[in-house]
Amino acid sequence: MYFSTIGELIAMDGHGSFVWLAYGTTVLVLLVNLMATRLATRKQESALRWRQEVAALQQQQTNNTTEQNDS
Amino acid sequence: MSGSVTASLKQLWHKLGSPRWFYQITRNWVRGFGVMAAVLLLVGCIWGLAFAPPDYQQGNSFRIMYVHVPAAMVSQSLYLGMGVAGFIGLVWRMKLADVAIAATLPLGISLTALALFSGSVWGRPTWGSWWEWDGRTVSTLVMLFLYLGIYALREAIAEADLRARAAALVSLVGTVNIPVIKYSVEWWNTLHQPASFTLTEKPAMPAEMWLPLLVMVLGFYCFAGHNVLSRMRLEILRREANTRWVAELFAAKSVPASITKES
Amino acid sequence: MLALSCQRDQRDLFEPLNLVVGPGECIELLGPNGSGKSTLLRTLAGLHSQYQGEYNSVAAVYQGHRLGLDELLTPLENLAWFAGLQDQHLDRDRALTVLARLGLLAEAHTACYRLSAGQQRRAAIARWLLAEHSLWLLDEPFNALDVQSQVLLNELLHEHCQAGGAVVCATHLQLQVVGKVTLELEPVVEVAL
Amino acid sequence: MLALSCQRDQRDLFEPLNLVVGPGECIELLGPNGSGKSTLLRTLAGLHSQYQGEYNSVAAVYQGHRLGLDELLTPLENLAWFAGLQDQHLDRDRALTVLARLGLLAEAHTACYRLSAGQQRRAAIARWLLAEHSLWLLDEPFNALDVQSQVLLNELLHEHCQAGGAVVCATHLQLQVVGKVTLELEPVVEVAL
Amino acid sequence: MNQLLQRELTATLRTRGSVTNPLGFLLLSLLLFALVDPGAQDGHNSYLSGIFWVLILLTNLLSLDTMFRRDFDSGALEQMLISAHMPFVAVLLRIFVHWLSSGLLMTLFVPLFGLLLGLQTETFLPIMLVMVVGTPAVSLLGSIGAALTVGFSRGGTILALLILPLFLPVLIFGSACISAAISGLSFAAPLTWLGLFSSSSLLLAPWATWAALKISVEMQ
Amino acid sequence: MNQLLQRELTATLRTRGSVTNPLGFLLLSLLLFALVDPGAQDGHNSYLSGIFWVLILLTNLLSLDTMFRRDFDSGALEQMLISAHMPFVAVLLRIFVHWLSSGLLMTLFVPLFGLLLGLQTETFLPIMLVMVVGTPAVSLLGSIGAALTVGFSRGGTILALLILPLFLPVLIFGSACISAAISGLSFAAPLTWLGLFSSSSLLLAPWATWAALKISVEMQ
Ligand code: HEM
Ligand SMILES: Nc1ncnc2c1ncn2[C@@H]1O[C@H](COP(=O)(O)OP(=O)(O)OP(=O)(O)O)[C@@H](O)[C@H]1O
Ligand SMILES: Nc1ncnc2c1ncn2[C@@H]1O[C@H](COP(=O)(O)OP(=O)(O)OP(=O)(O)O)[C@@H](O)[C@H]1O
Ligand SMILES: [Mg+2]
Ligand SMILES: [Mg+2]
Repeated sequence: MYFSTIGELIAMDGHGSFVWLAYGTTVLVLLVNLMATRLATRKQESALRWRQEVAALQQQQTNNTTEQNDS
Repeated sequence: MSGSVTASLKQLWHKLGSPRWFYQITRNWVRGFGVMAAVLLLVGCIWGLAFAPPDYQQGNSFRIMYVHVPAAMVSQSLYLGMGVAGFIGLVWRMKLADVAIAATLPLGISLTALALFSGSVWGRPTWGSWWEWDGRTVSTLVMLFLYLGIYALREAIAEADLRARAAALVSLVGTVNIPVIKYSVEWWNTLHQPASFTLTEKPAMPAEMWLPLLVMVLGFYCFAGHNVLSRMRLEILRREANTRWVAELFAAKSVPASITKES
Repeated sequence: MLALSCQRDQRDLFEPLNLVVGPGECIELLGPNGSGKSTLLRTLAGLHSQYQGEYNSVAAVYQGHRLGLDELLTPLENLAWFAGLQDQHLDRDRALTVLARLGLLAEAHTACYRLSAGQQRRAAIARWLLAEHSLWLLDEPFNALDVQSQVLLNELLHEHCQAGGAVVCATHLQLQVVGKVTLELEPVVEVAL
Repeated sequence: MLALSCQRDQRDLFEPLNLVVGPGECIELLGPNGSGKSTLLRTLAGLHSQYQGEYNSVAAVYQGHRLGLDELLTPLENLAWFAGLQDQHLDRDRALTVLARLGLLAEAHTACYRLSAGQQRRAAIARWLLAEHSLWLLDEPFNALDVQSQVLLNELLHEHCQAGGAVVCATHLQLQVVGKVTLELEPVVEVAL
Repeated sequence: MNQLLQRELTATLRTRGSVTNPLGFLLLSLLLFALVDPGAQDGHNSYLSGIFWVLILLTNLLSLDTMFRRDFDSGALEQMLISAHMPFVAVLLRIFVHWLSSGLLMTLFVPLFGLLLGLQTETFLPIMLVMVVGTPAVSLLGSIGAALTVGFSRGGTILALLILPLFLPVLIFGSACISAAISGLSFAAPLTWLGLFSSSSLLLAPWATWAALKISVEMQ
Repeated sequence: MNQLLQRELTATLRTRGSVTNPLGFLLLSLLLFALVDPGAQDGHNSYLSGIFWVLILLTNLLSLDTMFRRDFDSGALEQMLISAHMPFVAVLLRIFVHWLSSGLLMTLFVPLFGLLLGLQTETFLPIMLVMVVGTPAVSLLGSIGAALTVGFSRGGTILALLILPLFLPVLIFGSACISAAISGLSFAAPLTWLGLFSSSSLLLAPWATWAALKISVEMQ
């Protein structure tokens, strides 16, 4: 490691605030992109699944009623 | 011989146009890119922040380079990618092209903004001001506008087909700006650093300085691959929600027991 | 034209149509306001791409609600422009004959913005006659025409069909053309889910 | 209205008219294209000042060839604007009733540029009904209306006259209004010198 | 009157470009100017701040063109002329909304532009003050020109240019104020003049605009 | 083709403003800039000549807005899309006539403006050369933006701004040429680039414009 202490790593000869600001923003930007995509995908997938479940349910109910009618 | 090659190429092309095929084939790519991005970014960050030697002129502020340069490079590449997608979309009317444009926009915008932001943060200690009017800064800003413009354009047009065509056209035409950003440093000879990586010459920096940069650049590219592909897959799920293959993909494995009992 | 149905905002406008327009046919397109007549005509003209089904597009005259005349130019200049667009030379004498038949000879050299609504319509009609396309796609061409011109337009449509041309004409009046086919657009009944 | 005759480019359009429009009267203004119907109506509405003779101008509804709807706004928003112009408050329920009668209820909240030609015309009609002016100056109001709406418009004109209103309506169709007065504009015959 | 205002606002917001275009134009033209001045890095910022006020006027001027255009084309202007109960108010509201979406909006963005131009932070507030006082005159006087030219799409003339000279007072007093503010001097005198100019155009311009609209509508 | 050209020319000449407006705008905005820069008399000329090229671009840009507007509103654009035998030529002619009435016209007036700005007489010819080579690119690229925006009067967006970035190369090479010309240096290199840029947009822009027009017409 170039720096001898953690303190020095944080201070970076006085340029620390700039460097850490830049890195922090970078991490933030990447994370936001990652999470936004993740969440939206989850949401879409569960919406799709829910649709299928509703469809299956309706199917079953109509089956039930026709069975009842038959009998 | 060549006939069969073109035939199979045509087949591949046809496949490429199919969202379903794309969705299935990219499942593993997304994972691969994700893992690689995580490793590379982690290694690169630690290396760049803690182990690389400081610049003899700029001191430690030069470490911003390891996020600034990859962000700038990837944001340009993404724009170029949108231009290519635009071309494909316009010429072959391929639906996937618009999916790609839509998926590239958010990341492109954020990385351009990041390049601008990290650049200004870097400029404060080195140039002494947050902002300078120089060729590269301005053309990057202009690229941000181009991105935002395409985004706004897509928001403004309600009809899907027209939206796709308009966005493709503007993306394609906008690629004119890429060489401007690329060569701005040479044309203006101003404050900003000239390219440090070129294909023809060896980098001027010592290896301990440019190796972490290389790692970070690769990491950013992998992240972009991961993010754009996942967004494309999401977009495909949205658009193809009513098709059979999506329905099958998300078929209810079983109706929840609670509901079955009631009925 | 196969099972064609046009869309606005991803919404089907009318029940799919099957239609073959042959030479000499005059199709009268009826339907209440908003049933999609204009949209259908625009689609056939290639100006609207949200549709399902298939159709063969051919070079055609299209006359929409908006006339397509440059209002700064005179009728004659407008006609010359249209001819030029199709890479043809405007035969001046023929153009004047056509304008005369439409009662526009006196206005042939008046800028279109100085013409009355009906006069402008007639200038637009001159364009169809000179265009030499066999298919005419007309959207409510009787609007703003006076009684005399309405009779004339019916005659013109008839002549065009006699000469082997075809007409698809959206209208709320009854066409007075012998042998016309009437087509009613049926709005799609939306089924609530 | 005394010996009124309108001019365009210092040229008289029609023989001087003498006309008194009383309550309950419905005047049908006929004349070939270019005879000056629109110009006369614009003059009466106060939008054209090249004329000879005299007339008393009163607050009136004027409906020209162009509809006067802001196409970015919905019919309802347009109506609110017109009410506001006259410093009145739009009674929303009444507006909706009127729109419903015109068959526009479903489109009350759709921006006007997304309406078909006939639907836009009907949105404009709603304005007359809400304006509470007794004189209506209408320039070819039947354009683009479907058959059903044409019948409705005739009814509306009749009702308006029954209620003591007056109508001057330029048209090329025959109004189906009981007690209408027909007025033919006679073009000035130009005498060559 | 409330309904009138609402309509103007709704229509303006729905033409999204009407809000973003002026800002974007201002920013991009500033960029262009910044780019073509390669050498002089020291005088650079004062050069740009000199250009700033002119560009604000020009941007304002450009957005004027659309002020009555859509209403003219759709016939809504005819309706306004026929039925407006209070012409003065009807016109004034239109002008007011134009100002909101141009003059006021640009004023709000002064800090951003100021940072880009490298102006001192203390000058932001004075500049904003000057803009709030000066830009209404631009919208007011400009509306006269917009009203006169709206009918001229055919056979157009250079009437828009006739309005530009009217802006000279705004330009002169405004730039006097701003350069005083930048050098930290008092700018009360030119600001007073600017305010006087704005308020007198507030009283007169709507009438002139109304008359101009009448001419335009008759022209067709 | 002759008939097409004739129509474009006639229509342009009849909207008189289309010829005089850009010139007047250029002149007046130059005056404005000259006015707000009262002090520095030495750097004055280089300041103005720097501004000159930007203003030429801006003026050009402003006149673009009307390029297809009237045809769109009247429905003539629909007719053009349906029946044009050679789309490329039809669009190119329109662009050409726009260039005649903006770029070329301004070029012809360079001596006048040059005298006003106090530029040396020897620089007139080089500047005119640069303008003849560079302004076609503005009309060509601008036509794409004009075509895309013409349908956006409702729900408008910031498309005009999308085009401005495309002008960056023109701006850069052009101002490089002009400043070289003013300092008496050779400007062959940037001029070549400018020429290359113009000619490649000559080949590509009309197609893009055609595609954009199609989108716009479908949008309504
Ligand atoms: C807001 C200000 C800035 C912006 C918009 C900006 C933009 C860019 C862009 C677009 C690149 C990509 C070059 C490429 O792809 O080849 C880049 C690279 C670079 N920037 Fe910046 N920059 C800014 C400030 C700075 C500052 C202040 C410094 C350091 C003093 C700096 C140093 C560098 C370096 C060293 C590179 C790498 C050059 C290369 O390898 O190509 N930048 N910058
Ligand atoms: N630009 C548009 N965007 C969205 N929907 C539209 C648009 N134009 C029309 N529509 C809708 O499409 C439907 C069909 O319109 P179209 O103009 O084709 O009807 P039309 O049969 O020609 O009616 P009309 O007899 O009134 O001319 C209408 O319900 C209308 O509201
Ligand atoms: N802006 C104008 N400038 C000069 N002359 C005009 C103008 N508008 C119309 N005219 C002329 O005035 C005459 C009357 O036009 P007007 O529009 O009043 O006729 P109209 O009876 O309404 O016809 P239509 O039935 O076709 O609507 C026409 O001969 C026309 O050429
Ligand atoms: Mg229709
Ligand atoms: Mg008329």
